[in-house]
Amino acid sequence: MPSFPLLSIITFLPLVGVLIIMLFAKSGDNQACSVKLSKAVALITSLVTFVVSLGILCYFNPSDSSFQLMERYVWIPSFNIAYIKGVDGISLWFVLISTFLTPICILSAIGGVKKRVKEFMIALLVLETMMIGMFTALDFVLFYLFFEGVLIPMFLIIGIWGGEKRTYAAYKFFLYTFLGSVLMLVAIFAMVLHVGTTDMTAMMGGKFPMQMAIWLWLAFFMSFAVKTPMWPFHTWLPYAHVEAPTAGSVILAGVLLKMGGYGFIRLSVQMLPEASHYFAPLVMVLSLVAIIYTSLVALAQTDMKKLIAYSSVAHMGFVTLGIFSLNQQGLDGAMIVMISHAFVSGALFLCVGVVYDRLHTREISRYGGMANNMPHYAFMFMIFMLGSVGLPGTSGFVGEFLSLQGAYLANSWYAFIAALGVILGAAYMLWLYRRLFYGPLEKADVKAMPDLNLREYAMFVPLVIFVFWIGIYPATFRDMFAPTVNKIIQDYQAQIKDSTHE
Amino acid sequence: MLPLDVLVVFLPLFGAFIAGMFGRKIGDRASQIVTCACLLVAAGISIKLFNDVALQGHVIDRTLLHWFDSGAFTVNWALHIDTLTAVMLIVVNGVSSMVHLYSVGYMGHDKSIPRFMAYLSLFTFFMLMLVTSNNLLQMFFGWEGVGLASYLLINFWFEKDSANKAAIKAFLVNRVGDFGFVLGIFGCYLLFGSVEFGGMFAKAKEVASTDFIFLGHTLPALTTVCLLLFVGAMGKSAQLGLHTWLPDAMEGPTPVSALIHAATMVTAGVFMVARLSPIFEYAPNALMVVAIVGALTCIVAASIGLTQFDIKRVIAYSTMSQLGYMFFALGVSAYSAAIFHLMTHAFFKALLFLGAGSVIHALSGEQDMRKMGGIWRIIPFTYAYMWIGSLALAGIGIDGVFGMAGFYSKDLILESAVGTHEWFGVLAYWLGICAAFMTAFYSWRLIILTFHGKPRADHHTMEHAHESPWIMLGPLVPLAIGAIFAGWYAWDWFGGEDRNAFWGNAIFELPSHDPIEAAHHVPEWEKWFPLGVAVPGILLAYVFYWWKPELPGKVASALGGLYRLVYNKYYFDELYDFLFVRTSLRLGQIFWKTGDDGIIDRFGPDGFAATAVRIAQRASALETGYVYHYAFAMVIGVAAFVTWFWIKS
Amino acid sequence: MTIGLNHYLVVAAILFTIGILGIFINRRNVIVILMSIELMLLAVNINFVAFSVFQNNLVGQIFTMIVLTVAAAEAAIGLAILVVYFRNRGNIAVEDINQMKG
Amino acid sequence: MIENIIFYVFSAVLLTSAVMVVSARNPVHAVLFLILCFFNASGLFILLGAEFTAFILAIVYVGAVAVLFLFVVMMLDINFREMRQGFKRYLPIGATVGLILLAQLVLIMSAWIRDPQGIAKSTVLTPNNVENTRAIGQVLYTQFFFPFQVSGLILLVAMIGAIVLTLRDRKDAKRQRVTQQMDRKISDVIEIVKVESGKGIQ
Amino acid sequence: MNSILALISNQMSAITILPEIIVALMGMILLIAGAVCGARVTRQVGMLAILGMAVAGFVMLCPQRMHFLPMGGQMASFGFRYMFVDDAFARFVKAILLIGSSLSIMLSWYYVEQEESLERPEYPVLILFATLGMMLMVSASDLMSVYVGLELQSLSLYVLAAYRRDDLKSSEAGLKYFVLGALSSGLILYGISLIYGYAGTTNFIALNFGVHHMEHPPIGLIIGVVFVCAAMAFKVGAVPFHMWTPDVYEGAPTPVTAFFATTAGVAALAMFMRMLMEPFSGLAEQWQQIIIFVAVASMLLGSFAGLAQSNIKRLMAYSSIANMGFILVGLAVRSADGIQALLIYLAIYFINTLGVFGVILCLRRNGKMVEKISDLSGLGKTNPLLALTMVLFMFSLTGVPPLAGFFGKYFVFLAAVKAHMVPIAIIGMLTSVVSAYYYLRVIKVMYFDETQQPIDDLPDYGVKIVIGIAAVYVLVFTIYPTPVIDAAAVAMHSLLGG
Repeated sequence: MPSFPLLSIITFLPLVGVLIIMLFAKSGDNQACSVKLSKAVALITSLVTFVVSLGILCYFNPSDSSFQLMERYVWIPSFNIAYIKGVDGISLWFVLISTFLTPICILSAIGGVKKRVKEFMIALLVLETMMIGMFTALDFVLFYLFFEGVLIPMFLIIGIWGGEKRTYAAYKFFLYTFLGSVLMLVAIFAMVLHVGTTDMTAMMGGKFPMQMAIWLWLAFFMSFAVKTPMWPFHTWLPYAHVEAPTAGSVILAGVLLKMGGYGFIRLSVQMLPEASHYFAPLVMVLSLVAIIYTSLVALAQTDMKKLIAYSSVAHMGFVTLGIFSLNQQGLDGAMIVMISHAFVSGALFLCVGVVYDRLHTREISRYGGMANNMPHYAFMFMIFMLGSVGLPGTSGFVGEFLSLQGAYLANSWYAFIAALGVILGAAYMLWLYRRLFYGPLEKADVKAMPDLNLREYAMFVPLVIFVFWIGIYPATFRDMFAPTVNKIIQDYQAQIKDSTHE
Repeated sequence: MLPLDVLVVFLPLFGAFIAGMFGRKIGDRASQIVTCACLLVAAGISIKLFNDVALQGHVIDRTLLHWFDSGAFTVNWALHIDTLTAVMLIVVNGVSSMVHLYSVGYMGHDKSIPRFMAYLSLFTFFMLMLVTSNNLLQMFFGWEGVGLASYLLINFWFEKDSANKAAIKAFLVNRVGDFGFVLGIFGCYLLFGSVEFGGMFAKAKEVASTDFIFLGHTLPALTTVCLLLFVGAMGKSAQLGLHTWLPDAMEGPTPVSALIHAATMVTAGVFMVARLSPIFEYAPNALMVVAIVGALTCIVAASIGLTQFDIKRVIAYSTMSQLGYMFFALGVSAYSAAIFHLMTHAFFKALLFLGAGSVIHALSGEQDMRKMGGIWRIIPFTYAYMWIGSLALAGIGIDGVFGMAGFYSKDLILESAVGTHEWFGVLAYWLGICAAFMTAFYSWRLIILTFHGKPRADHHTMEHAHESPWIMLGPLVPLAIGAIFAGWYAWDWFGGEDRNAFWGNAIFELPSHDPIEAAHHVPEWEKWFPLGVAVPGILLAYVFYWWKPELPGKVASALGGLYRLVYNKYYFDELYDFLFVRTSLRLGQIFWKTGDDGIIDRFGPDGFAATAVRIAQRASALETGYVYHYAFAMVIGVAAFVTWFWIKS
Repeated sequence: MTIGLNHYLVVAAILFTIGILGIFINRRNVIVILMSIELMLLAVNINFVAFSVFQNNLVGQIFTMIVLTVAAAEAAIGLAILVVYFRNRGNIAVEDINQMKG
Repeated sequence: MIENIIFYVFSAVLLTSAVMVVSARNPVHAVLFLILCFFNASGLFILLGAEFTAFILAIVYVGAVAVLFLFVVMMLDINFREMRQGFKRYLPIGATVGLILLAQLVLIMSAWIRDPQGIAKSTVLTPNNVENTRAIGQVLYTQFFFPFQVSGLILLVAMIGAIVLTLRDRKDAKRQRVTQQMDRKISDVIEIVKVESGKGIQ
Repeated sequence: MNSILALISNQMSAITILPEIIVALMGMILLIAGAVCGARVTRQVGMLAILGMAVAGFVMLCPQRMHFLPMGGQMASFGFRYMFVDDAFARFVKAILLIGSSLSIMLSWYYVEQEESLERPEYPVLILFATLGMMLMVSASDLMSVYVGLELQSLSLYVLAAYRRDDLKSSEAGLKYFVLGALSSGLILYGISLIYGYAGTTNFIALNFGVHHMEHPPIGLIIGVVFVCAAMAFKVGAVPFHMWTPDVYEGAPTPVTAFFATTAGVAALAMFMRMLMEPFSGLAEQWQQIIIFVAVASMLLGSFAGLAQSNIKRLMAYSSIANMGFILVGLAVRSADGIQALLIYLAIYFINTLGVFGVILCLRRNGKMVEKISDLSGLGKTNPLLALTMVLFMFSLTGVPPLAGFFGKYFVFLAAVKAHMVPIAIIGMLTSVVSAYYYLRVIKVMYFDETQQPIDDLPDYGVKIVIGIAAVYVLVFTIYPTPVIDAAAVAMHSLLGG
């Protein structure tokens, strides 16, 4: 245990950057200078945050399945609300993903965002704080605070720096997720009142009577199903992704969607095991529908961001499939899919951003034959595409395999149908790749596009490394969360056994 | 120094990495040298390993790296080399190194040589991972990896639309197979608690008669699992139903066809079933299915081969047909025979493909046999190679004296099949005999159309027709030698008395099954029969294409619908296109426009939003601005409350 | 039958209702509305005084006086606003007072 | 018995004139009916024995408020419009609601019974043998000092309000400003200009 | 004479009401001062008014005064024969009122100076008297004090609404507010008369005692309470008595609207609470039904009707209706938690709203106020800091954490769920999603839409100070909410007689 509040430091470090930018990057007299300064400050802040966040790995004891690096301060004593932070094997990775992806997003934004750069950097850094805060919060109010707080910067990011239909997208994103989470808030009330504290660790382990748990579960489901997103609550995602600027899409796909999965694990499975057991078939069916349905829809897309967005829905289908298999393999798989998806789909959005910055269109048919003039880019894209397709050896495979296996152990139908989605997944990604990169290079403006520059390399290389790392030696990641997952499953099974005995 | 078994697997990867990553820096020539050198060394090591493992009996097991685990599920990156693997190593590395060399010449004028070499080496690496795996998952890694490499190589000339299509098709059809494979792996884990071969095989007998629930039905577990895995094999080995990608894959450069789509990758399915023989043996029904599918593939592919005009496609269908042989051999538990044929086939089919490549090279890329002819004098070496390959393919030889490579293996398969006395074995035998006849026919059809008669190519092409350089012809020599002598040389190991010692524990047959033994005891006429149909086949080809060239057209028109059916490959492509491709696309459109936009959004978020706005306007219209309305509202409110309490009291 | 408290209350209730009706049925001018309000207050005063007397309790009468005072003040303010409005609008027809709505 | 008759007469006139207030076409008539209302209510108060309140009502209301109304009605010069169609359209529903309310109130009021247990403890009982005015005087400045004072403030606010809203110092009105007159200097008013002949004042 | 002396010697009364006396005296002094010095000194008069309120607030909370009160102010201390009460609840609400009024005056300076007809020193004086009325309402312990306090406040507000007398909209607003306000005071008076008649008293303590001892509360008493509730619902602007709100908000001069939105509702609500929780706690079952209906209807109507607005002041009116709905939920649960939550909500809401009106007051183009929502367009670019604060206020009103507004909703709905009123909590949550739409629209207009002509520079510091205070409060509340929450707890206990 470190003697200093590591998690809080990580959480609020980005805000320091925000302060610096606000104080020193005065707009007005010297526009270019302030833009440059804010870019630099944002990048440095996020990098420092990332480096500091690696400290978690140093202090984290992987064999311990409980929460670690706990911090607890008085916040609102009269309502038993405290400032509690801590990480376990599960949240640990989400924190690291957040801190890892933010510098990459800032790198992408440095080239991609042209207007109101200063504000963009501020929004991104605030977003980072919210994300980290959410994953480390162990008090319900604190959790909800950050969970919802994410909406503010994200709404602005989509709305201010987005594309043509940005308003619609931003509204849809905000209102939809807001709707989901207010219902969750009601459930939180009920739980807090039942237990008498907002300490999340006190809620775990099936403390709620079945009748109540079912309603609570449904409320949580509304929130996380929207956030994840699950079919049929997914329609905000394509718009949000398409309209958001590249960095926004990356964060959205990389981290924000994971909030849903994280929520499912932390709140649904850990706190309401019996209800999760009861509703698992529902989630499984919806996940399957999501996998097949959105894969087919992805096939029909003509906008590349939309295609990748739909693919995200399908991949998140594997996450929910894994989680609600409610066994070790499924949950492990879901975790790895989430980690992998953060890198892969983040990277794919970055890839889209690369050409969008050059040609300012996302129409797939406007491109073609780029393998000729942008071989490096094609190579990068290929790797991420393979990751997305789930080729063994890339990150996508391990997670998908495990969650499919988990699903299979739950019911072979689940795995059977979900595996069909894997075929479709390959179909739409390969077809996308073909339309973008293969065929003759005919369009003059496409021909004129330069290959990746150094900044873009700097974004992609770390992601490539992770794609293979997870694919070839996932143990690095899995060993950290395995004890926690194990404990969750054991607790779950104990609960189910208890309740069936009664 | 790394151990040999590690080297043999990772040298190609190293070559691929160097050529792929630094190809532009180090140049074409260096890329060629690096990859070829790596492969040649690997091929050398393969021979050494073959000696150690297969002949000396030192099975190698090496765990490289922990891969992943989850609960009881554990897999490692590992190398497992036994006789089966050693044979495959020889085949893969041998053919691959020759193809590498050949490519130096064949692809000499291409603009992205390093990429090509890198892909070839990468493919080899994946193939080696596949064959050296000690568990299903690593095998799956290699399995999909070779699929990827195949995709990349088919698509090598990515500006060609047809190549793009063929590549995607190959990948997707393989994915369909892999779908079965993955489900099979899950089933294995459920059944055996492990996906490592050692663990699985140990429990195979135990679980032979258990049932489990799959897709809501209670099914015999082992059979189900085996069939699922076999679906994977079908995809990779282009068995009937999942074969449509293979002919299209000929869009790739010819060395690719030789290496991937003839010698190595497509035989992965055969290898897999052989590798899993200890569990297939306990699932006789699964074996039966394997045999039937194999036999059908065999005859169907051969029949299509009769009618095609693209030189590479003919050979491709021939490959498919030969794979059918291998599978029905597996189906009757003649694993040894299947692998034997796999090996000999690798030699002569690679030879045929590379020879065809040489022809294409000579004719400036022409592939249509109707535009060839009359060039045997110009490219005599190629002509000779093609003869050798065809003889081997047709299985020409005299029992007990000498035969081409195919003679030994094919006869062994046919005899094993008929020797089982199972009905499907006999069926396979007869179908195989028919296919053998067709094989002979289309092989010589190919030779005659390509090399003989009047030149049908245009003047310009003929002027430039030339024999291939030595860098292309040279690598064919070992293949030709293999095509001639491999069967004769290896007979003892695969079909003769040494076979049990040779195989060790690499393959497993139930004591009650010994089809190879049975093969030795089939009636004499059944042994001669294959040759007896091959020779008439050859003769018929001469009749049709040498002496009476007008005959094929007449026969075709006489057969009418049947001909068109065969010529159009039994309309598999059209059927699949209709059933799956278009349906998916249409469903995608429907789900998108009708589902997402029309239903979910319309009645979901957008509908709510619109309703909210409508309510808002209504609510806002209540605010009329007239003070008496406001007062009235208040009074109504009061009156309502008063009434409420008045009624309640 | 002697006149009891109930009688006064009923009278007050009727008067009150007339006042209320006067507010929202009236369509002509605002002054009548102000007068209707005075009627309502008068009804209230009758209530207070009646209760006060019948209960021997002075609070009601005091309240009445305060109501009277306040009602006078209210009338003054109301008429002042009315005058201001009239200056801006030119008439005080109730139906014309709808510059703002929605 | 006479009391009864007086009550009914006062009540009847009161209610009738109240109806007239609401329905009179001419606002001047309405004000006059209002005054009649006040008088009758005053009569009812006297009947009840609350003389002081009755007088206050007459003096304050009739003397001040009603006259103020009359004044404003005259001042604003309101044109008498015909009733609009809306009136008839809304009358039924308005009357219905009013009648429902009325019916309930009347039913409730006519059944007034004191709940013996609900008798308040700290009420200001009317002292015996003391006339109404004196009784009020005794408590108004002691017991009810607070509302009395606040009523004063209310009147103050009403005064401020009325002045703020209606008092205008008109810009165009000419007023005598004594200080300005006193401070006036010749130089402010008269300028002596030398005019060359033939050019005029420029 | 005797009796007056007796009263003056009654220190208790004087001490309990000392803050109000200060405000009243300040009002009168400033009235005279203003009349003497003329229109130019409006700002100075305003400053003095703020000073006066600050002194009053200081006096109200200062320990020396408390020292004279029984139990050091821990308990309720009465004055004027139980007509006036000074307790922690009253002090909490009065603190809000004094701050709100002071900030409203600050907001008005520049506006008043720009509009010729407004620059009169009576403006701050009227605000002072209105504040005084509100303070009296809050401290009322007798229906008579309730009435006089209410009228003092209402009359001042009528005048303030019509204060811009050359403007048709303003005078129309005043007229509408007056007519309906008078109707509502008629209703409340009728209700009071019934209560007086059926319970025999107007004093809260006596009423409380009496009502609790009735076996079956007479229907007349209940109807009386109904009338009172209706009138109070009018004062707080709750459905179906809300109709005046949008028109008056739109028509009244903007600083007056700000004053309306922040203090008038607070005072009325506090009085409402005291009435319901103290004298009529025995009728809780009855009034709870009314409050539930009113709260739900307000939440629904306020959230939906706001969607159709294009005038930002009207929008804020509907916002206030919706917020009143949320607040009344706290009352509807009639539990200690509900009251505390309600007070917390109030303490957050009023500053939040003040901030919004501060921003609205900055919207001036070519010297003229603009108040269409579309007039905000491009504010994010032309005036980033102002837009940023508006974003904070809007998200806070939406109830998005980590801004203060979230906590208001959190505690109120927590109390609702605790009282097993889950459906109401869910309705509230859903309506807050609906209302989020119009708050977001403001943000959208400022940031997503293209820039129109930029707004004028605002040379005034008063508005800026208010916006600054509000923004900091909205942000910092989350980090250190304890003072407000604890104060609300104390106030709640004192109200519930704890």
